[in-house]
Amino acid sequence: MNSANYLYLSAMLFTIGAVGVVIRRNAIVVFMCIELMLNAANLAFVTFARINGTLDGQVIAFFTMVVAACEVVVGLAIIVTIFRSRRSTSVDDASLLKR
Amino acid sequence: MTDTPILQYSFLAPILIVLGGAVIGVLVEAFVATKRRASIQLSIALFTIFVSFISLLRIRNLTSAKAAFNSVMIDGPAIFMQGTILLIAFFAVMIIGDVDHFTAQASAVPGSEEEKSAVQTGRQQTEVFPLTLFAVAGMLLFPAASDLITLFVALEVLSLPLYLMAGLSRRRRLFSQEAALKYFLLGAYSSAFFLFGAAFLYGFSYSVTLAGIHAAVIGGTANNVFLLIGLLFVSLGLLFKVGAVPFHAWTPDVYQGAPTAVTLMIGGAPKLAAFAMTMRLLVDGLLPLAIDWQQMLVVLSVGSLFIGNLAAIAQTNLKRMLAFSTIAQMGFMLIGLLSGVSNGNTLLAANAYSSAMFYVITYVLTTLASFGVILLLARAGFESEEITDLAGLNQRSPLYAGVMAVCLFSLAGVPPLVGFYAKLSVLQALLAPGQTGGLILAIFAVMMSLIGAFYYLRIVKVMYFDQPLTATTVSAPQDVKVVLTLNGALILILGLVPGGLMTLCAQSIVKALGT
Amino acid sequence: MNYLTSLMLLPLLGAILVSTLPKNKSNYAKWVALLTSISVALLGLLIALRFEIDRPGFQFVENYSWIPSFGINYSLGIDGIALVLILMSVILVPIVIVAGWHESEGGRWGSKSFYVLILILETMMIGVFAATDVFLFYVFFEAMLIPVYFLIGGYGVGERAAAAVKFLLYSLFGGLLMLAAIIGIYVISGHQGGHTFDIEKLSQLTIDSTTQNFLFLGFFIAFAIKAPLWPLHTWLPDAAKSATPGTSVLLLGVLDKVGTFGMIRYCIKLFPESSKTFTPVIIVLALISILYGAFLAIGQKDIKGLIAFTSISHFGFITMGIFAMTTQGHSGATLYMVNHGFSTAALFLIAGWISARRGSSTIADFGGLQRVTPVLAWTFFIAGLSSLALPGLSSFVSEFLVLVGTYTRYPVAAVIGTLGIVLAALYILIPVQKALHGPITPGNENLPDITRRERIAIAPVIAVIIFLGFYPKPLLDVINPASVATLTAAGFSDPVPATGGK
Amino acid sequence: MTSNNLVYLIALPLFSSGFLMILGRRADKWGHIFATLISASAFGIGAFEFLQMLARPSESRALTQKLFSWISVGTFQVDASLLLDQLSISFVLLITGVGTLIHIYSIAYMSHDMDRRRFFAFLNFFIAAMLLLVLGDSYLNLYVGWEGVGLASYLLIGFWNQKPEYATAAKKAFVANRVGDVGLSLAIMIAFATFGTVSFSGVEEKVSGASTAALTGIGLMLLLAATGKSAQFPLQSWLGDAMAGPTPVSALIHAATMVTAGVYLITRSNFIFDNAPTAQLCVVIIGAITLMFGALIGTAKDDIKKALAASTMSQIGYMILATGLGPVGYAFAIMHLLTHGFFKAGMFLGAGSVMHGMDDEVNMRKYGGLGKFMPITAITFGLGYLAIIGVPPFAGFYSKDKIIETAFNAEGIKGLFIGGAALLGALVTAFYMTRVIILTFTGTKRWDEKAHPHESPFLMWGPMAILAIGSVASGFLLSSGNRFVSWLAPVVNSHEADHAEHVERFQPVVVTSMALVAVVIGVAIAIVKYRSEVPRVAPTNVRFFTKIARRDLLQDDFNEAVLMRPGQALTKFLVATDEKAIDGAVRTVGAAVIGSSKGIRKTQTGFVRSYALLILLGAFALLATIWVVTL
Repeated sequence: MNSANYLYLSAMLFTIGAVGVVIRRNAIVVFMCIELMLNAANLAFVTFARINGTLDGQVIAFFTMVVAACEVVVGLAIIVTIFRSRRSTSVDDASLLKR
Repeated sequence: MTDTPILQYSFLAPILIVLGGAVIGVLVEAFVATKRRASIQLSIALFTIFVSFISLLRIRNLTSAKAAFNSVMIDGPAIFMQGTILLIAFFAVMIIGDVDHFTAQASAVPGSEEEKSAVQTGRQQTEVFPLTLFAVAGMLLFPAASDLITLFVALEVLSLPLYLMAGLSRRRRLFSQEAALKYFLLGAYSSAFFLFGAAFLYGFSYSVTLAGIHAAVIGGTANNVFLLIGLLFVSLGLLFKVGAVPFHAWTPDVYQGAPTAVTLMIGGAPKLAAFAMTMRLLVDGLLPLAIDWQQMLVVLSVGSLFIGNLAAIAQTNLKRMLAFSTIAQMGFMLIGLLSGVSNGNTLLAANAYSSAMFYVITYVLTTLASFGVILLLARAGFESEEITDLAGLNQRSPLYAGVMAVCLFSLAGVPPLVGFYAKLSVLQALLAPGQTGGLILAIFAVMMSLIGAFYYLRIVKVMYFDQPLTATTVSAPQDVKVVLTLNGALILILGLVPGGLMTLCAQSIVKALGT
Repeated sequence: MNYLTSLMLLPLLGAILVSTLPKNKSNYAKWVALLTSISVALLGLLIALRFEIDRPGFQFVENYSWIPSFGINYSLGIDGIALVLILMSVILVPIVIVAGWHESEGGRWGSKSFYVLILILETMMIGVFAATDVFLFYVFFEAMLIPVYFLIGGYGVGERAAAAVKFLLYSLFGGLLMLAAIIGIYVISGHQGGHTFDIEKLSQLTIDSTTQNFLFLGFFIAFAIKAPLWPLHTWLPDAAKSATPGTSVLLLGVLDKVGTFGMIRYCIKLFPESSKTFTPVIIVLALISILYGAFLAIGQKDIKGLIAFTSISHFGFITMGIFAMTTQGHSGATLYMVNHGFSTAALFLIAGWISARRGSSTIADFGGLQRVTPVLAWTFFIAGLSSLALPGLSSFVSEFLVLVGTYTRYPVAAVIGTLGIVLAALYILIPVQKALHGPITPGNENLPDITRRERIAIAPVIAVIIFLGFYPKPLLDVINPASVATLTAAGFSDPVPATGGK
Repeated sequence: MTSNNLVYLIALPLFSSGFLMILGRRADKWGHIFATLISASAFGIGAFEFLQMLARPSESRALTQKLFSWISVGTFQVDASLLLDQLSISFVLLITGVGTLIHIYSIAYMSHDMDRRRFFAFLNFFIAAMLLLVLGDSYLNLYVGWEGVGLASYLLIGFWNQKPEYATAAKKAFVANRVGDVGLSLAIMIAFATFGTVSFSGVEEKVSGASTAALTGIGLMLLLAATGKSAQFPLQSWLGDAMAGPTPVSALIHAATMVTAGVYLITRSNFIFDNAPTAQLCVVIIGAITLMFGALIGTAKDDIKKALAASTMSQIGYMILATGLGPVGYAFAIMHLLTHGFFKAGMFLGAGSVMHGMDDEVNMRKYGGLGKFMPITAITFGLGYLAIIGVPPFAGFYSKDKIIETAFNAEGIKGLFIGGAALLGALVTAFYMTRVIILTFTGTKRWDEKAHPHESPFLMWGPMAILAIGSVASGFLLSSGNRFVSWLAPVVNSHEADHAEHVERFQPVVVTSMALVAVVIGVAIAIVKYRSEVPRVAPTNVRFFTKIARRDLLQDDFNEAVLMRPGQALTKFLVATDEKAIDGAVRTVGAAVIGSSKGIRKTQTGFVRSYALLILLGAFALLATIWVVTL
């Protein structure tokens, strides 16, 4: 299978994620979309590593996963706090700061 | 295969020490009684930073050393930036040292009994110090990173603690949490872009190191689309931290919502780190693409100057106003960066990069002092953030009004304050190649800084010419007072004799450019 | 001995001393400030005595490297033009302090800050005239805005804060344009044998005409705002109305002179070609300033606003004299700067005293003062006569030199400019009639006449006005060589009389 | 020749003036005496110099004194130096002589004024300035005195400036004078541009090398200056109002000396005018217009001082006319100036004496039959009257007759016109002066019961008597044997002109007869007209001409409509412009910036998703930008 297709998939995933962040209101879903983007990047790394036959890209994928996990910890902490205060996870509700 | 990894710990020592200090801080948070935590944490943080600085001094003469398998590059700019970051961090920690600014228990629901009792019983959590140290470690790594993966990790280590800290405000917790959410979501979003861009840079060059990418770009036969996407998305991740338009939208909201102490952290050292890394990436990694990214930076700086200055004028919230002002100032800094592209004339390039570096350092110094003053005003029991809160500050506290005025005049670019030399050096770097485009951009920048002067001076007017709303004097612990005075004096002294700092900047850049 | 540096340091030391004085003893601050400024004035006179008239170039030169990475030097030096302006400044400061002995008490802050600001301002005023490094000049040029800003906003009356901000923004606007131009010429110097900000070296550069025009405009607009030239003048009346009389004296008397001084020292010296190119436009603007300022002065209801607009008219004359590019025009303009400094000082101080007594600066609130406060009225009248350039008083010589100098090159402009002479009579005599003559306006019957302190302050000014009217030679002798040098360096020579005069 | 004494002429009164001003009330008791002594000693110096001058041969009579280098810039070199020649000494004697008399007169006249000291300080200042005017050796020095006397005039007209209309009159005089001064300063500028010097001798030396255009320019500008100072058409309007000043001032400044400065200026500049025929023609025309203008106004004035002022205007018109007639005219002009100085000052003092006795009443309709009560005043005034209307052998006859004669003998048709005008002027003069005499001193009394007319004290009538003697004798003394003409000849270069052929259109005797006939007719008309009872209130049902003559031939209405109102409108407009347009433009820029700021703020919606969208769009936009650049 042509490895370029993985790249296309990666680009699609990234786009879905990027657009998802913009159109979805639920903070958790928004966050998931970001994770999707990270994973799209991971896929791209792995694909390139595969094409080139080096391991660098694959190593990076592991790093990314770790970092993403950290991000989840921080992210969920923030989202949960917000939820506890507001009883809502809609990112649109959190719009006191503006202008 | 069985080579023992040679990490060269001495080169990494400054970073590792800070990380170690952070871990100790976490342990203290876990095991030491609440009453004594605050002072212990503060001491640990300050001590750590101090020791880290000492260890940095020991390696200050390195010109181009690599550590940890080439993933960390210890060279002139890196050491210089690390040193500056540590100094700034030291100041910042001293200024924010009072834990009253932070929520007693971040996990408690705002306004709940739980929170009240936490405040009453003094069960104050002090996680802000270890978080700060983690962020500082990230910042230290940032300018030294020399491959994409280190870069990404540094970016996250720098960012994640700040996301959390943004939500730690004791007062106005809803705002604070919202700021944290926005900061986090947008930060993560931009990180994702960064990572995706990094993937494409890797795809283009099949190398993760900046040097490898550089070589591949010079080779120039590979896929340009990958390169462009990579360049753009990676820059996006960094420029998000810088706060350049159109990646600026988080800045005002986060600056306003976060506790002022954290705003001080966010607005200070991370800008240095982000600048350093942007420069490293663009110059070390992607110099051959200069024409492209120069174009990009022109657009960004024009946008930043325009949006930042104009939006700042109508603000009534001081922190928001300073946020927009930051955007504008970063626009100026980008001008310095983009001026470095001058057909391989190393002298001009060094001049430009050092001007940008000088700009960002002086800017951070000024921000530190101005947020420090705002922070002090918050002590009277409420969060100070409206411009009117500064009314008649001169009558309440001439010293802090003076420090603030010095900062504002400096930001406005009035000589003989350091901000003026920053603008001067950036503008001369811009005009040095003698191109018409540079001239137009310079005039635009100059006009925009006039608008800037308008809102900075409005605050001076409020401080000096308006009647105070409260008669309470501003009191501050002695150390904070000393630090702020020192900081204000530094802005003035650097204004009278800016030569030394300029030379330092220039030397570190020249070393890096290897000429 | 570093005379100029000492001259600058002295007020600065005074300022530091004042700031360390105890807060509640405002009298100490006054006396320290006064003694400081008097010693500065004496040192200034000493410098004047040691000035060698016939020596070309700058004297009392000092040169130290300041910011080596930019080739910026701390270099000072004075020629005749700078000397007379510095002298005027250092003489005016003690007068302002004596005259405004109680001025500092009506401010937002204590007296101490007032005198600290005044003394800092004095340092900068000296620096701005003494700098021979363009960059150093610029630093002083901009930095002096800050004390003035606080002096207006902190100790003024009425819409003082707004006026202070307006003043500062206008000045910064010009200053930033000038900064761009300074950087421009610096960059050019880099292409032609080394980065420098030294005025002499910069004047040797060869710059193509388009660039030169841009750079010239950068400088000129800044100076035209300072000077102020129509239509960039609207900050001045507001500032003058709001500032204390003493501040106004320093503002109009000294600070604004930096604009016209800059035109001579920087615009013409650095960009002779462009000066030539823009001369017609500038002469027209100057003429408009002369007439416009005069008409507006006639139309003013506020005495301070009136003086401000007369100054706009006078600055029109000065600018015209400068850009006539003749020896008479230049020397006349320089002398005019000094004379205007003194006559405006007298007008402002006396107007300030009268306003303070009456509690209003509206002209209509006065009337018949010659009966009530004869000495104040007469001194005001004499100052007014100087302002309308009555022969025998100082301004006449300079105004006439400007007109003669202009006529020999631009007759039409000079003819139109003379209309200003008639309007001057109106703008002085109308307020004189309204305020000093006629029946005593109710409420003014018991105003006290001049006090001893006020006499001490105003006497030297009046003396200078009269003395320079009869014997301007000492100043002209100092100014002339500098004027000739400027013009020669810029490649101008005086028109020859039609009948081939000697 | 040089002298060291000239400066004292100016310095003495100048310092005295400053001294009296600075001492203030402390000098109230003796200030007037001091000032009078100073003035007298100045006259003494003048007389001494005059005698010395008489002793020297005519070509070396001029004296100079260089005081110091005044202005020295490049080629513009002006020394503060003085020149005393035959022309200046005539003026010096007139100024200090008449001046001293008027000082003496004022001691009594102003005795009830609390500010008498100040008045004398001003008088001394005037003397100093006027002497500087006539002694200055360059146009610029003259200019100093020129404006100095203007200032003195301003101060003295407005001496009682607590009355608003007096203050206004003073201001008006100064401003009108300033318009003239513009002429003088422009003349100096042209002179410098043309000759490279502004001293009289320097200009005279180089005058032959100059273009006619330049000379005409200088001449016209000097004429403008003269019209301002000497109240000539079209700048004449201030003189009538200037009568607001105390009467001695009117006598000294606005009759005898200052207003004649224009005649001096033109005479002094004879070398310019002789080479600029066009300018000379203008001088003649202005003189002719003014002499008629003033005379006509004089016929309608009921205010005794204003009638005399109109007469002054008219008489100076004669002098100006004479100066425009070339070398022959200058001497006659100056001669008339001197005789006029005597008789007009005398009459003004007489008028002052009348007012003094009539509680400051100036309306002649409220006089009548005063001759009985004030015999000395009536006699001295009468002698002056005879002099002014030109009855032989009184002074005015000699001087005016010469002017009329010279006017008739001017070349071409011009001569007939100006000669006719001068003749007609003489007729009208005779008419209005007779009217003044009849209304004031003869006929029945028309004054209020309150008034107690009485003769003035000796200090007042003494000077009047001396001036009356001058009015009687000066004309004969000056003109006998062509004495004054030859005295002035070295100054006005009339030697060669004397030999130049010029057409004698009328024999002197013919002209004299015509003039005398005109005078008789004028006197007769006046007697016929005012023989009967004179109404106390001026009738209003008079002819149109009388109406406008009472309004000074509409001069003020004209100025108001053409200059003042448009000027005020312009001022108002400019003030509004400054506020609305210029400052408004600045404020608009500010408002626009703030407005756009508000717009930009709206983009900061507060929704995190829109921020993310911004990042996304920004990324694509940048991508597009780079793409375009790369391709």
